[in-house]
Amino acid sequence: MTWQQCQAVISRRSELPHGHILLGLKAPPVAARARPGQFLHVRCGGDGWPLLRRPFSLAGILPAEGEVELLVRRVGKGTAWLASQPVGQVLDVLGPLGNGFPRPWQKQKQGDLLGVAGGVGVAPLVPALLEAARTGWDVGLLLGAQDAPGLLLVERLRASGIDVSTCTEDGSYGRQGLVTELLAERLPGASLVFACGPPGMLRVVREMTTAVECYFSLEERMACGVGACLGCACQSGDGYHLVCRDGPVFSAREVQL
Amino acid sequence: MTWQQCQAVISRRSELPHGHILLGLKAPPVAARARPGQFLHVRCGGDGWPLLRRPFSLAGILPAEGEVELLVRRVGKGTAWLASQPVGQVLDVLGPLGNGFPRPWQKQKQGDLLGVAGGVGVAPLVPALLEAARTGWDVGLLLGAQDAPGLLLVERLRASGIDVSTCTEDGSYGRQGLVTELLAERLPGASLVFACGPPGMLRVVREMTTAVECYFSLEERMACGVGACLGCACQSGDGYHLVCRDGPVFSAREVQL
Amino acid sequence: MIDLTVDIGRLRLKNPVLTASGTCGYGREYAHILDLNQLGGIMVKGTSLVPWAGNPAPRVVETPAGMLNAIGLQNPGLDYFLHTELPWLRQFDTAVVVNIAAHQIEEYAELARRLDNAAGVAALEVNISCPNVRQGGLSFGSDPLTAHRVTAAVRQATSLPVIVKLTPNVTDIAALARAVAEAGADAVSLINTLLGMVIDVRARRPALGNIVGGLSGPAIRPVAVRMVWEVAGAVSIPVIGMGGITCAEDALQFLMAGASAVAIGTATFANPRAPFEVMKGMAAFLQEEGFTAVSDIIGLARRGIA
Amino acid sequence: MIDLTVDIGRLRLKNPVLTASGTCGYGREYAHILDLNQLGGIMVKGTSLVPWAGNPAPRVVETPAGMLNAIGLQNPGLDYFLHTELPWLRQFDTAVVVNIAAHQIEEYAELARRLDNAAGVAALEVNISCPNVRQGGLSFGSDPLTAHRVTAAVRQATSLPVIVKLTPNVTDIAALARAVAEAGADAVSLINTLLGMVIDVRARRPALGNIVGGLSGPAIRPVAVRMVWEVAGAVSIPVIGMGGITCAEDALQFLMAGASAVAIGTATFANPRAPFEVMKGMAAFLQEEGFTAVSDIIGLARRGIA
Ligand SMILES: Cc1cc2nc3c(=O)[nH]c(=O)nc-3n(C[C@H](O)[C@H](O)[C@H](O)COP(=O)(O)OP(=O)(O)OC[C@H]3O[C@@H](n4cnc5c(N)ncnc54)[C@H](O)[C@@H]3O)c2cc1C
Ligand SMILES: Cc1cc2nc3c(=O)[nH]c(=O)nc-3n(C[C@H](O)[C@H](O)[C@H](O)COP(=O)(O)OP(=O)(O)OC[C@H]3O[C@@H](n4cnc5c(N)ncnc54)[C@H](O)[C@@H]3O)c2cc1C
Ligand SMILES: Cc1cc2nc3c(=O)[nH]c(=O)nc-3n(C[C@H](O)[C@H](O)[C@H](O)COP(=O)(O)O)c2cc1C
Ligand SMILES: Cc1cc2nc3c(=O)[nH]c(=O)nc-3n(C[C@H](O)[C@H](O)[C@H](O)COP(=O)(O)O)c2cc1C
Ligand code: FES
Ligand code: FES
Repeated sequence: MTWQQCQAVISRRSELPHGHILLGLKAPPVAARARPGQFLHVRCGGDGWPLLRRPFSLAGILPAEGEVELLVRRVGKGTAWLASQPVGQVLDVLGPLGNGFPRPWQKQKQGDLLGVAGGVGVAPLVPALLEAARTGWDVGLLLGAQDAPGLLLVERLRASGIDVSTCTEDGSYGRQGLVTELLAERLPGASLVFACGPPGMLRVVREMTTAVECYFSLEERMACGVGACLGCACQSGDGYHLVCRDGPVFSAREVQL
Repeated sequence: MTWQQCQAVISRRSELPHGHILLGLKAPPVAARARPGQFLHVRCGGDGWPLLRRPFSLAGILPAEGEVELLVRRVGKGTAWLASQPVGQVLDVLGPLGNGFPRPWQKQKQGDLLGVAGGVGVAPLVPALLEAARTGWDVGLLLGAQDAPGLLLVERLRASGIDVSTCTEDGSYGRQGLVTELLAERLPGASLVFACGPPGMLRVVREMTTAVECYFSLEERMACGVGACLGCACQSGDGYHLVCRDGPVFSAREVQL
Repeated sequence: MIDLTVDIGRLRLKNPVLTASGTCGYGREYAHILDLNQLGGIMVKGTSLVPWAGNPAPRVVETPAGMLNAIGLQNPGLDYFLHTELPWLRQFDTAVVVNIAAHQIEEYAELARRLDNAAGVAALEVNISCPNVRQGGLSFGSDPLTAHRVTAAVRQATSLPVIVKLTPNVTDIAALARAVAEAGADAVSLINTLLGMVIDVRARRPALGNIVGGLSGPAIRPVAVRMVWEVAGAVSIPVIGMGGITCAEDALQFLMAGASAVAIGTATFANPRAPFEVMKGMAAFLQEEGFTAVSDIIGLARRGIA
Repeated sequence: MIDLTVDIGRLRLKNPVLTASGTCGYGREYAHILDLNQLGGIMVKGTSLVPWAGNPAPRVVETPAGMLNAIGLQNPGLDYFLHTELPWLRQFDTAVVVNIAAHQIEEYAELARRLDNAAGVAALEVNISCPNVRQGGLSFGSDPLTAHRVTAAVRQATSLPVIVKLTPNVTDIAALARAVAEAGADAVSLINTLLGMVIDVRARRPALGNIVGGLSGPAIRPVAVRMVWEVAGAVSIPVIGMGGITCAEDALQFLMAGASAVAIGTATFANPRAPFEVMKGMAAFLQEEGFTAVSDIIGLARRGIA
């Protein structure tokens, strides 16, 4: 039921544009129980440096293979270390952590799920979109990025029958503009929206989705990742929620951004 | 004349017994001016961890090849990192540092140099012994270790015409006992003694060598390695000497152990 | 077999390793992976009379070999603790030390009174680093007189062992320790976090929502060991040492400096089994070095010095 | 071109980056690799009236993201400085700040008097973390009254700019800063090292010959930034910030917290060009972020807060 501390072996790695990297991790206990929207808390570096673990969303859940995937964006020392590890490297991970997305497709035969993501924010949506699509839901993804190479995992999602619309800020691929502009057009058909991206984007998504159920995957600085330190607070109507334990997925209406 | 900060590339590495490692470093500016007994101050690890550099004696000086060698004993995080670096790895080093051994062989045609070393303490002696032997001096080395595998670089030194006598504490090779017992026998022939090893050993060597010129290569915790921090003090008759700048080689009579 | 028991005044611990307050919640989060029965004790999250909401985000930021936290003592309040957390904790055979937090002396006393008869509470740890509202937010722990008053009030209100937790943000921590010892503390614990801050230079503002936070982790260990050394030389009551302990060797530094027990905080975030590993490693060290009881090494490094 | 000049009271620095006292000797060791002309200034090794021998070895030990030192202010004394080091330093176009150390107030005053007319001295930095022999070894800097007296004595003895260097081992560093500002200091510099210790558990004794030492390096940076923040909010004289700076971003934290200049200490040991790289990186940051002068970012993170 709960999380484990386990050793995950890097089974494959591929370099994606703009310093992103996709890691396959052999971690059967995690893969067996992970739900879309959950995350791993990964020890990056050796011998106590950096001090704290780093949280990464599960960008792929493959229970049959005993594998999960992480999509990592290099932004600092922890991610630089992680992204440079070779296949075969053993990682110390805690997981699966967090609540995960709601999965109405397990009960309802039909529905229209729309994902909205900016950049690496696509990571937590991937397993949710794939699962919903597999159960027969209509699934779309609106993906925005700075430029064409920043549109990650698009081919993979399209290959799984997901209707991906893209836009780039520089117009180098898809429409030029922000992903929220696409949302204005595509929202009417959707019964459920999942979004992940910068707070500015999420605020606009929230304003636009007052009439439809909408969930966000949030990020906050974490220490423990398991609800023990109370470090990852995010403000809600009534006090603070913990992103690591009560989230990272929250109803768009319950959190302040 | 003075030290440089330069990039040294690991050109070769060999594993020696008991976790020791011999590194060849391509570092022409260092190799060109290094003298036996000097050391390198090496940045171990990346991105500011560990914080301070680690000092290592030059165990080989090969100006023609533009190379120097380090003999490294794994004792903690810095040496563990250094010992695990692959060929091709670039190291940030300061050097050559320190005073080095006196070199009477540059003026005197003949002499009897006797090295006395315990374990990895052989490192700073190697280039001195080799240089003296090349100029025609009679050179001997008394080397002690815990056991047979701990007798490092013996073959190399013998191949260069150095008369190596060994002893081990467990009797597994050479005589059983301490290197200072060998010294009692060999001392009469020697005109000059160089020693490096644990303080206990050096104290005995000092007592035995009152009648002959004797120099020690000392170790002390270092921060800067260049005489700026005054961190590596060793007590002498008149106040403190700095191991990094006034040493690491000291006349046996001028320092307290 | 090494005898690992230590006595913190009247409180006997099965071994000298506890979890530090605020880093292990009320024990639930790690209980499935860290067997609390194996530990000397658990010092629970700082608990106040009524629930406290805590500080705005971000509440944590990493620093070199450390972290800053500005949780703001978020906690569900004493009633919740007594009705929900304490009964759950009673299942474990370990010392439950309740860390109490307040903004006024009477609140500390009231907490002590209400915890006095609570079954399953082994001791109180009084967090005097809290801001004193009557003194304009200055910490109770920064002035010996105020610290004495808080301790005396708690002492009067309970028959439980009273451990006073000292703040390191003072000129003379030994004076503080003497003051609380005089006021009747059974033991002191130290150190709480060092006040620090980080500025996010791209955002051009402090990285923490609360501006300043408490520094913990290996970075502060040398300060913590030094303060334990000073305090152990200044008072005769037992000292519980903490601050940056990650492994047995770190913990042994505190014991040899004069602490009778240690607590593990920040290290647990990186390694949830750290408290257990410290305890095991400590036993292995004692064995290796030929000791028969952990009490033999308390203050060992002071011999011939202080 | 970014305007990097800053004013520390009457002292104009060509840029806000100095080397911290005791970490760059008298400049000689690094001069061939670190062009002193490129720096705002050099704060030389603490100098006393007569030569001081310093402490027994070991004097340094590494700690997580930091180091402890217990050099004991070994230095060749004022005469040697005046006759040998200062003439050599005059060749550089940089501010030479002389850090002075003493065990009695009259010695501080005497040092100040004798340095007053020395050509090539830009300012004095008064290290008040030294133990006060008349007060049983308590540091001059741990009590506002004593700090005031030292500052006033130095102020009277010299017309040079007086920078008072504060110790972080106090409950209220802002009070100290106010005391020395009132006594006539032109600026304060902070932080000196945090008192710490390490125990060698195999040897069963303190790792330093002097038992305790001063903690420096990245580990202490959050404490240093917080104290600079507090002090800059408490006094109107300029602040020189230091403690764990390794790169431009670290230095910018201090400037945005309210410091007018920064000093680089421990980082130089690992990277002898660190002061130069900090200066260059700072200029690059300002350029990137559209500033024209470094003075524009002093205290920037305080806007709307304090
Ligand atoms: C629930 C959750 C899921 C996440 N999923 C992913 C993912 O799938 N892929 C991915 O690449 N990243 C993800 N992140 C962000 C990732 O954790 C951070 O990028 C990482 O911790 C940075 O570590 P670092 O050592 O490289 O950076 P640092 O050197 O620590 O910092 C570099 C920069 O990153 C920022 N940063 C540091 N930590 C965080 C954080 N926790 N959240 C946001 N920004 C941070 C810092 O402010 C700084 O500007 C997720 C974060 C959370 C909380
Ligand atoms: C002038 C000089 C020349 C040296 N030459 C060599 C050499 O040729 N080959 C070699 O293997 N080692 C040499 N050393 C010792 C080497 O510098 C240390 O072993 C190394 O710094 C340890 O780093 P670490 O991070 O692995 O150990 P740490 O994790 O820092 O410490 C591990 C253990 O090593 C001890 N230690 C740490 N630093 C030193 C030090 N400077 N001197 C002695 N003990 C220390 C610690 O007390 C601890 O017990 C030399 C030291 C000096 C001062
Ligand atoms: C996230 C966090 C929360 C903390 N909460 C409390 C608390 O509620 N009460 C308290 O007395 N100390 C609290 N502390 C301080 C720790 O108990 C401990 O004294 C300090 O962190 C030093 O130990 P460490 O370096 O091992 O973490 C907290 C520390 C952290 C990191
Ligand atoms: C080896 C060493 C020697 C020092 N000597 C002095 C000194 O003589 N006078 C002084 O005021 N500060 C001295 N300091 C303190 C530094 O100037 C500086 O305040 C402190 O180290 C914090 O900066 P850092 O973390 O960048 O090193 C010394 C620090 C170190 C590490
Ligand atoms: S990160 Fe510790 S409670 Fe969420
Ligand atoms: S190590 Fe700095 S003076 Fe020798």
